[in-house]
Amino acid sequence: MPDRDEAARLVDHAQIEGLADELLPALIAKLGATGLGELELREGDWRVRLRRSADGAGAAAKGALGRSTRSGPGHLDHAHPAAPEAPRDAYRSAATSPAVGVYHPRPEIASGSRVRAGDRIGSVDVLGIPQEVVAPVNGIVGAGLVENGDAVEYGQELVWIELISTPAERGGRDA
Amino acid sequence: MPDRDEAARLVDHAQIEGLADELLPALIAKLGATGLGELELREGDWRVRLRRSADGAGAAAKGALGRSTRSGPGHLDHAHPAAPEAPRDAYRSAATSPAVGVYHPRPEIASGSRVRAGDRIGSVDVLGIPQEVVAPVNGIVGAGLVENGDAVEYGQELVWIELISTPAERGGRDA
Amino acid sequence: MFSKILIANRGEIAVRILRACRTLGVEAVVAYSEADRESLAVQQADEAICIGPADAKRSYLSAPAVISAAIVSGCDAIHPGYGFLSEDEGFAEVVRAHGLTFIGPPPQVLERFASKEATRRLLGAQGLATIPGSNGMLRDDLHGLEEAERIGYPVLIKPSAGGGGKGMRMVRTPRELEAALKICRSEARAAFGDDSLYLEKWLEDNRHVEVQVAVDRFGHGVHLGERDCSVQRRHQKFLEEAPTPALGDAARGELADRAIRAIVAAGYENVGTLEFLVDPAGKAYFIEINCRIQVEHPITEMLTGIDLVVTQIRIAAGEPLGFSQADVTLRGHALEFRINAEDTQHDFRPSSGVVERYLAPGGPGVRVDSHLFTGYEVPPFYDSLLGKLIVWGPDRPTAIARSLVALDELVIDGLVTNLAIHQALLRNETFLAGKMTTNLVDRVGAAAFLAAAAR
Amino acid sequence: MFSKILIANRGEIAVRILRACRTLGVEAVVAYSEADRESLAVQQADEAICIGPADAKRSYLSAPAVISAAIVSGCDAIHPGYGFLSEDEGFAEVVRAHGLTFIGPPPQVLERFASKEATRRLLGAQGLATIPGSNGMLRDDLHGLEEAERIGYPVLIKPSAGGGGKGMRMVRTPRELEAALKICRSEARAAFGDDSLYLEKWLEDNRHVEVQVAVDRFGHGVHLGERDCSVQRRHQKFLEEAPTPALGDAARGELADRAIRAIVAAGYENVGTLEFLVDPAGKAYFIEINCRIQVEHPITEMLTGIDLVVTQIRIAAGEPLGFSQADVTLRGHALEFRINAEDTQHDFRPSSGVVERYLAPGGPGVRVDSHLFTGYEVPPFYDSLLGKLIVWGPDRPTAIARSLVALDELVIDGLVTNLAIHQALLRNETFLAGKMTTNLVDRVGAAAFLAAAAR
Repeated sequence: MPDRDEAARLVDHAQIEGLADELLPALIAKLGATGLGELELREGDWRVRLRRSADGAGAAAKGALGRSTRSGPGHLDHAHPAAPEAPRDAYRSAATSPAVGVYHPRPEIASGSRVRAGDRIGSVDVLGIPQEVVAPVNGIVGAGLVENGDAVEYGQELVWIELISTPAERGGRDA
Repeated sequence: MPDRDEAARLVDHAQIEGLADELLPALIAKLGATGLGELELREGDWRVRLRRSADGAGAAAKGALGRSTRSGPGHLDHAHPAAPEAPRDAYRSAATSPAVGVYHPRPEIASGSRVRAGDRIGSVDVLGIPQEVVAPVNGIVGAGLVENGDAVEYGQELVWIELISTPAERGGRDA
Repeated sequence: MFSKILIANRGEIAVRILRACRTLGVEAVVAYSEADRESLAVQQADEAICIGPADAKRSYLSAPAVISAAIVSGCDAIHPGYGFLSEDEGFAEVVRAHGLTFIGPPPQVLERFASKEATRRLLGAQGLATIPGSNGMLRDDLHGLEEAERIGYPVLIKPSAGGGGKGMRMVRTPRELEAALKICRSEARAAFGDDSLYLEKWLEDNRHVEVQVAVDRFGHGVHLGERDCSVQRRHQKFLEEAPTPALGDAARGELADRAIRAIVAAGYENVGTLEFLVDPAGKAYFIEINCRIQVEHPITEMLTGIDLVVTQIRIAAGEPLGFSQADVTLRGHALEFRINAEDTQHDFRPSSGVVERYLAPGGPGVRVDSHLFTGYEVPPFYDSLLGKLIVWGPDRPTAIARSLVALDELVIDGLVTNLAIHQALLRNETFLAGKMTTNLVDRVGAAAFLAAAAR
Repeated sequence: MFSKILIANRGEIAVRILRACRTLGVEAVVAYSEADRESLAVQQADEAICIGPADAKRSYLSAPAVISAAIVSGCDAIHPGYGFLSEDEGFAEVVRAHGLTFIGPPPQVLERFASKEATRRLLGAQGLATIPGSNGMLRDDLHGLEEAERIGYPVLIKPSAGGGGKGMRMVRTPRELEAALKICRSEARAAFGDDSLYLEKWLEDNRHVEVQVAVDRFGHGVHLGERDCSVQRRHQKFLEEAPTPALGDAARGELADRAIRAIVAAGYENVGTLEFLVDPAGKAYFIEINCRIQVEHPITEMLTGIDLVVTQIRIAAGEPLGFSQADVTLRGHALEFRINAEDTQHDFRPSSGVVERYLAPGGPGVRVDSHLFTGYEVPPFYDSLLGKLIVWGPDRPTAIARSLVALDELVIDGLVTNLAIHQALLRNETFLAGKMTTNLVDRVGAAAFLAAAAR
């Protein structure tokens, strides 16, 4: 986008913020209540289209055709790993399983430990061969989502890593 | 959209709020009642488009599953009667067939004849029994859509009746 | 063979007849009401013609509209499907008067079998045991009371015309009879335009078994085995199967043999179904004949491999049957589930609406005859049948096991359906033991039946 | 019987195996890659487990991932479907080493039949005529040239491992042979990790006929008739039928009898398919065996009424077959159309995308095995099979007539499919006369073939 000045960009941002913060939630709620599939708003150059996620192929099909999981006792019984398009949590990120197998956290990595992206925080045993579970981001080890010895599938979220941010950063974000 | 001031934003918000709270419910009801797939409305800079989530549904289904009519020679070969939701022509209205059979216009009713709503302008023979074709509105007989002796189906448009309006009305409409 | 056939029906049977025409290489025109403009049959048809408004009396039940449509579209035959004009001998006669062929028995044959009571006497004379009943139509209430006394209570009041449970009622006392006669008369008049009633002995714990026959113009006839339609709710069939678990192989064969001999001797022509009640001792009493294709014909097709609609069209076109009784072999077991837009939670109230998502099951032995598609809007004007799931297996347990899987796979979102009653049946011990009688569901009521299965 | 089966495959065959498990009342777990998260099998499954990313080498082809998934989900058996790990004797061995059952032949049987060249010798010794070919694997190009000279041109280069046309090429001269050997070697290495090649005499105008067998652990075996898979494009089958129009009833029976006798004598176990080339004189030469369920198994199910996947699972569980050759009766004629996401206008380039609308055909004799549904997004990572339309009729002309109707009814919007090639075939005179050979399409090229049918 050529020669747009800073002022114009700021205006755009303000408009988007306005849409996003104040209007959209109300409209989204409305959309949810009505059974309508889509809403579109335009403001000048901007266009916002709300489309019910159940409307699109994947999600809708899932809802429509999906059946509740009936797992027998002692079997895998957890939500499927989050779909890639799921919104990311702004303050934390999950370490996921590199394989289908049995999860073992590293004993020395406890809740509250500080880790850097790429640090090994546990393993998933695949036929006796451990596959590394690594921290996806720098942060502090948070709540575990599975227990030591649990069966896990590929891509399953295993443990939260809380993002580290300075108070200033955090204040800025919240402002 | 450069330099929009706070006042403008407030106006927008008021407009959207108006849309959301007052207009949407009514429109949604309308959408439900009509069988239409989509509605769009504008207020100020804002445009809201409502699309029925079952949209894939009715309208698209026709397109998707329909196949071109392959009628043999000498057989009925015309468009299916207009669907109820088809937009109405503002200046004319068609007399439609009351039955499936063979169409005969009244010889004394020619193009240019003035007719009143309810006037018999022809008949459709059903097993030799004539069923009256009547003018749907006051007007002037216009172009015929089928010929004398043609096979017609129920609801088929047979002949246009041009609406009569005073020059003033017409001027007003065209202005 | 015909050059072009008008299909004067709607829903799944219009789709089914269209398939038969296309398999035969015969052109077909689908006649439809305004409410069925977006229907699957209309979309699939090479040619379709609107014959009237949604109101069936002015479209699918209007003989002039249907015949006029056939004439102006250049058809030489009319297939009436089931219901609507399919068993109307007056209609068949007018069709012939216009130089067209009615696909079904010729008018004089339809007329001969038009009265249920006369048919019972006719086939009784040909050696079929008939259920004890009134001597002719009831002249009045007094005649009804006298005849009921003679036959012995309980008795079943039945209308001479029509089918589908309308105008039928079982009564156990003279007092109930008097009250019911009035209701049945007005129901029959409303439904069939004919309020003649007669009485039949009511058998407790009976089974409903019917024999499928096909007889050509040359008097050559075969049976295609029998079907068990005992699973009913208020005299409405909703799950059929074949062979019947009620009879052994020898008894089944004997029943079918007697049926085809009698019906050929009585001069029947085209496909038809002889209905019997079977008592707990296995004795079969003839009750009535259906002179048309039945909703449940696919289970016979699954067992025999014979296309009954094609057979029906061929016979009506004057072709010989082309196969003999020895060529008819029955293989395995089949069930048909009528999928209705009915709310099982609310007294099976019919529902309508838009099919938001439709996915038919597949795999070995599974056949689906339906007019549904994703986005189809079910109109509220006609019966509630959405389609039929037909499941075949080499034996009854396998057919039932596959049925459970197929019912589970079937997706019809956006509509309330009667799937729950089918799933309840397939878990009912009496049904699983093959011991269902026509009162299986009504004895406890459908709601209690559903609740029992859910436990 | 197993208590829980891991389905280590995707697409229509995962759905098919799931149906078999549910019919048997056995729990099943669908193993899926990230790309198949929204697939029909995953949605229908009571339990599903993600085994890896879209890349098949790290999911469906990863023995550790599949076996680990079976263990952690409590399965005691693995069904590999077709393709992927289904004929990998190393995988079967590791499965057994982990105390699980591989649903297919036991590892030692798979190993015995792993080399095509060795299998040809083994079954040749059991009385099956085999096609003249090289004496063992080709040591080098010179050996290949010598052997080709001995056999006589034209010859077919074939890889020892794998299937599906990869690494196969027909050559007519020594010069062509030298050039093709290099290409086939690299294709075979890339596809199967094994570049061993051998030669077979190439029969012009041959037919591809295969015999379906089932042998239990107790050496009790039956054949289930044969299938004709002559309709191919570049060695890829895309339309199969049974019975084969290439042979008379007596010759068909004799071929199947010889096949089952030889394979039982050779110690085979579980379901399998013996492939033959049939020359214009009707002589059948054994070429190879497929030790798994085939894509085209449903046409045999239509004819016999026997569920081959259920049979496969039962045999793997150690159950006796439970029926004898006399219980296997073949009825009618069936065709299978492989519906692929391929652009027939652009050299059958694979396509992917979202299925905007899907509607399967129905009616008598029509079966659809597919994993499609409206809204499904076909991932670009795997083969292009969208499903199979299987059509049965009492005879070949009826089956073909019904097929035309069913192909016309099938709606798959949003994707480019190969429907056109099927419709072209059903209008091709050579095919209609039942005289198709494996070079029917390639002789003129698919584009010219399509254009000819369109005229």
